[in-house]
Amino acid sequence: MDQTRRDVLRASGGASLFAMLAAAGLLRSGPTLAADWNKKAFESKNIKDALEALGAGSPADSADIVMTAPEIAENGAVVPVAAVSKIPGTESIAFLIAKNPTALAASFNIPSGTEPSVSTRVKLAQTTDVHVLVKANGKYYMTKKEIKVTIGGCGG
Amino acid sequence: MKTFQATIFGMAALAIAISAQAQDYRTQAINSMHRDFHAHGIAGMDRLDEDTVQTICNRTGNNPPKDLAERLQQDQFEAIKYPADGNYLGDWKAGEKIAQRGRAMTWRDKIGKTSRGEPNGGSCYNCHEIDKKTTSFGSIGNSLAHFGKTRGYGPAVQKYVYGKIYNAKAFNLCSAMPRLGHSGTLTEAQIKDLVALLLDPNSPVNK
Amino acid sequence: MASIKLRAVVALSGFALACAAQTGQTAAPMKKAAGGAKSAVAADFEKFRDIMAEASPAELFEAKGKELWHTKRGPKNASLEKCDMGLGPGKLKGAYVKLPRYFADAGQVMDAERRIVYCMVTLQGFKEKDLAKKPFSSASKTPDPVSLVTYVAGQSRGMKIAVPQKHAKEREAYKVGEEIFNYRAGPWDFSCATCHGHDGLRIRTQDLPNISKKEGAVAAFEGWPGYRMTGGRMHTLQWRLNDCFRQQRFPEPGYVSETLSDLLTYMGVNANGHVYKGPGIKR
Amino acid sequence: MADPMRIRAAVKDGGVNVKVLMAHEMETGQRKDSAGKPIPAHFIQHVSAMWQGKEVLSANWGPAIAKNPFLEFNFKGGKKGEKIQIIWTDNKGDKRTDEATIN
Repeated sequence: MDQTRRDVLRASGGASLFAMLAAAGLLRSGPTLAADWNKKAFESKNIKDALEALGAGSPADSADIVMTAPEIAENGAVVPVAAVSKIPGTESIAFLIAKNPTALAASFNIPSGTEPSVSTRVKLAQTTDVHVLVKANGKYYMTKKEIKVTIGGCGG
Repeated sequence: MKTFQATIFGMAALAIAISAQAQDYRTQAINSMHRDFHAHGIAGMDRLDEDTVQTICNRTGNNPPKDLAERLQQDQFEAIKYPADGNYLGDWKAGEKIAQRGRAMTWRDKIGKTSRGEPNGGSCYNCHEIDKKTTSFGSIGNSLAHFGKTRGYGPAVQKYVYGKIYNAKAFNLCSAMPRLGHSGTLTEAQIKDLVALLLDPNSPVNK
Repeated sequence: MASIKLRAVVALSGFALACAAQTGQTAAPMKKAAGGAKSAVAADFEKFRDIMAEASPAELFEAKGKELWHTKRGPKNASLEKCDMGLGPGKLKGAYVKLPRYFADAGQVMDAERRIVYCMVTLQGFKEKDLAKKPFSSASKTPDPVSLVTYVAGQSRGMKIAVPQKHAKEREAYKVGEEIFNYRAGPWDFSCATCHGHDGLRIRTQDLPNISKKEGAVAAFEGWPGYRMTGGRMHTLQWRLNDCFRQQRFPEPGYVSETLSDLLTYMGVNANGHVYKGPGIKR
Repeated sequence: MADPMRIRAAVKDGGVNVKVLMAHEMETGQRKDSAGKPIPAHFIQHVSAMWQGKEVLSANWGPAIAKNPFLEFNFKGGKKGEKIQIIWTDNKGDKRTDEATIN
C-alpha cells in the first residue's frame, strides 16, 4: 500500500514538493489522491442513489448540523454554502444537491485536529434542496435547506 | 413636411436657449461617437443620427416647450399605422411571451428576429409590472397590472393601447418608452397580442 | 383630418395621464410598492455578496495581472514596469482611483484600460488592432489587459476616488462625456441616462444606479473590474460600457476609444471622494 | 498550465483559518458550445491540504463546485511562519500545487 502510494506520488508530476518533504522525513501521511474519487457516487442522478453509493443508507436527520446558505441565490452559478457539524467524531462532510443533474457536489474528509466546518461555493441548476451529509463515528446524519434560484436580468 | 417645419421652428426656439459652449460639447460628443463607433450586424452607423423627436428631446433635456411637443406628438400620432381590419385584440398568451422576451434590435440580433431566431421581444417586463405572477419586473415604467380591469376593456382603450405601444412618443414626446411599432421592432400582429395581454378579460393581467 | 385625430387624443387624455408614468419620471411610487418584498431579498443578496467578497475570485485575476505586469513580453520583450499610470513609471499604488486623467505623452485623457493598452503598444510593441480584436473575457479566455486592469485596480483598494479635473482636457472630457451620457438615438430612443439618469429605477430585479449623481456614480464605479458570477468571467468597465451600448441598440463603440474615456471621466468625477473597495463581484 | 491559486492562511481563535481560491473552469460536461457541440467535462476532482507533512483536509469534488472554486476550513496546531500546501488534481490529470505561509 505504501509502495503504491509513493508510486502514484512520483507519477503525479507536481510531486517534487512531496519528494522533498518525504526526503526531509516530513511526509508522515501523504496526500490522498484522485484515485479515491467515488465515481459511482458522483455520477448518481439523485440523492437516494448517491447516498447508496456513499454507503450512507438512510441517514438520520440531525439538528447538530448547521448549514449556512442564502434563502435565495442571486445567481445559481455561484452559491456560497457552509456547514458546521457539532456531532462528536465527525469524519466527513458532504454536500448533495437534489435537483442538479448529478446530486453529489463535494465530500470533505475531516482528519482529527481539523474543525468539522467547511465552506465552498456550488452551482445550482434550479431551486432545490441542498443536503449536508455528515459521517461521524461510522454513522451518517443529514440536514437540508431549500435554496431558491431566481431568474432575472433583462435578457437583452 | 410637417416634421420638417416643426424642426425649423424647434431649432429657432432652441438656438436662443442653449449657450454656445454647451452646443460645442454636444457637437464634440456627436463627432466623437461618429469617429469611435462602428457598424455591427444590424446596428448600423445611421443609428447614431437623431430623428426630429430625438433632436428636440436631446436639446431640451427631455423637457421641450409645450407647443413644440404638441406639434411633434401630432406628427408622431398621424404616422401610427392602425390595423386595417379595425381589430386590436390578438392572443394574450402570445402577448405574454413577447412581453417577457428582452431580445431584439441589438447588434447580435437579426432583422425582426432575435439572435436565437425567435420573433423580436418587446422587453415589457424589463420596465413594467404586468402579470402579478411575474415578480421579476422593472420599474422604469408604471405598473400595468389589472390594466383592463381598472381602465375598462372598450374599443377606445384598445385603440389607445395599440397606439401607445406603436409609438409612445405620440402621447408623450420624450417618453422613455421605445416606439415599438414605429421602429419596426414589433409587427402589427405582435402589438395586437400585447394589447390582448393588457385588455383581454381572460388575460391573467386582469385576474 | 388632423383635427379629428386631435379630438381623439383629447378624448383619450385620461388614459394618456394614466400612462404618463411610463416616461419613468413618475415611477417612484411603483418602486415603493415593490419595496417591501424586494428589500429582504436585496439584504440577503448583499449578505452573501459580502461573503463572496471576502475571497473574491477577482483576486485570481489580480495575481495573474501582477505576473503579466512584471513579465517581459511582446515584440520588444519588455515588462510593463516602466508604464506610467499617472503617478510616474511603475507607480501603481493609488493610480486607478485617479483615472481617467490627461497624459501629456499621449496628448489624451485615458482611462485605466486605455492607458494599459497604450503601454502595451509603446513599451512592449503589441499592436492596438490585435488587442482590440477580442478584448473581452470569454468562457475560455481572459484577455491580458483585463487581468492587468484588475491588478492595477487592486493597487487602489481602500483609497479615495479622486479623478482629476485640473487639466483643460480633463474638464472637457467630463463635459463631452456628460453630453454622450444624455444623447438619445437609435431605434429605441435610448441614452445612457434613460436607465442611469434617474433615482430608484430597476430593469427586472436589477437596480440601476443614477450615474448623474454621486451615490449612483459610486455604485457604478465600485465593483469594477468585476468578477461576473454568470459565466465566471472577469470584466472591466470597457466591457460594461460596450454591453450598455449594445442594449442601448447603438452601433458598437471602439475598444479603449476616446468616447469611452470621456464617459468614464464623467462617471469617475461624479464618484469622487468615495473610498474604492477594489475589484468586485457582479451578478 | 494552470494559473496560480490564492491561499490565505491566518492564525485565528487558536487554530488556522485557510481560504483558498483556485483558477479552474469547472466545466460540467452538460453545456454546449455555440456550434452545438457538447463541451467536455473538466473539473477539479481532488483537493488536498498539507501542513507539516500532515494532511489537514482532503476533498473529492464533482462538477457542481462553482467555477474558480473556493474552499475554507480551519485546523488546529499551525503557527505563524509555518507553511501549508494546497494540491489539486482534475479529471484530465492536470494538477497544481501552491504554498502559503501562515500569518
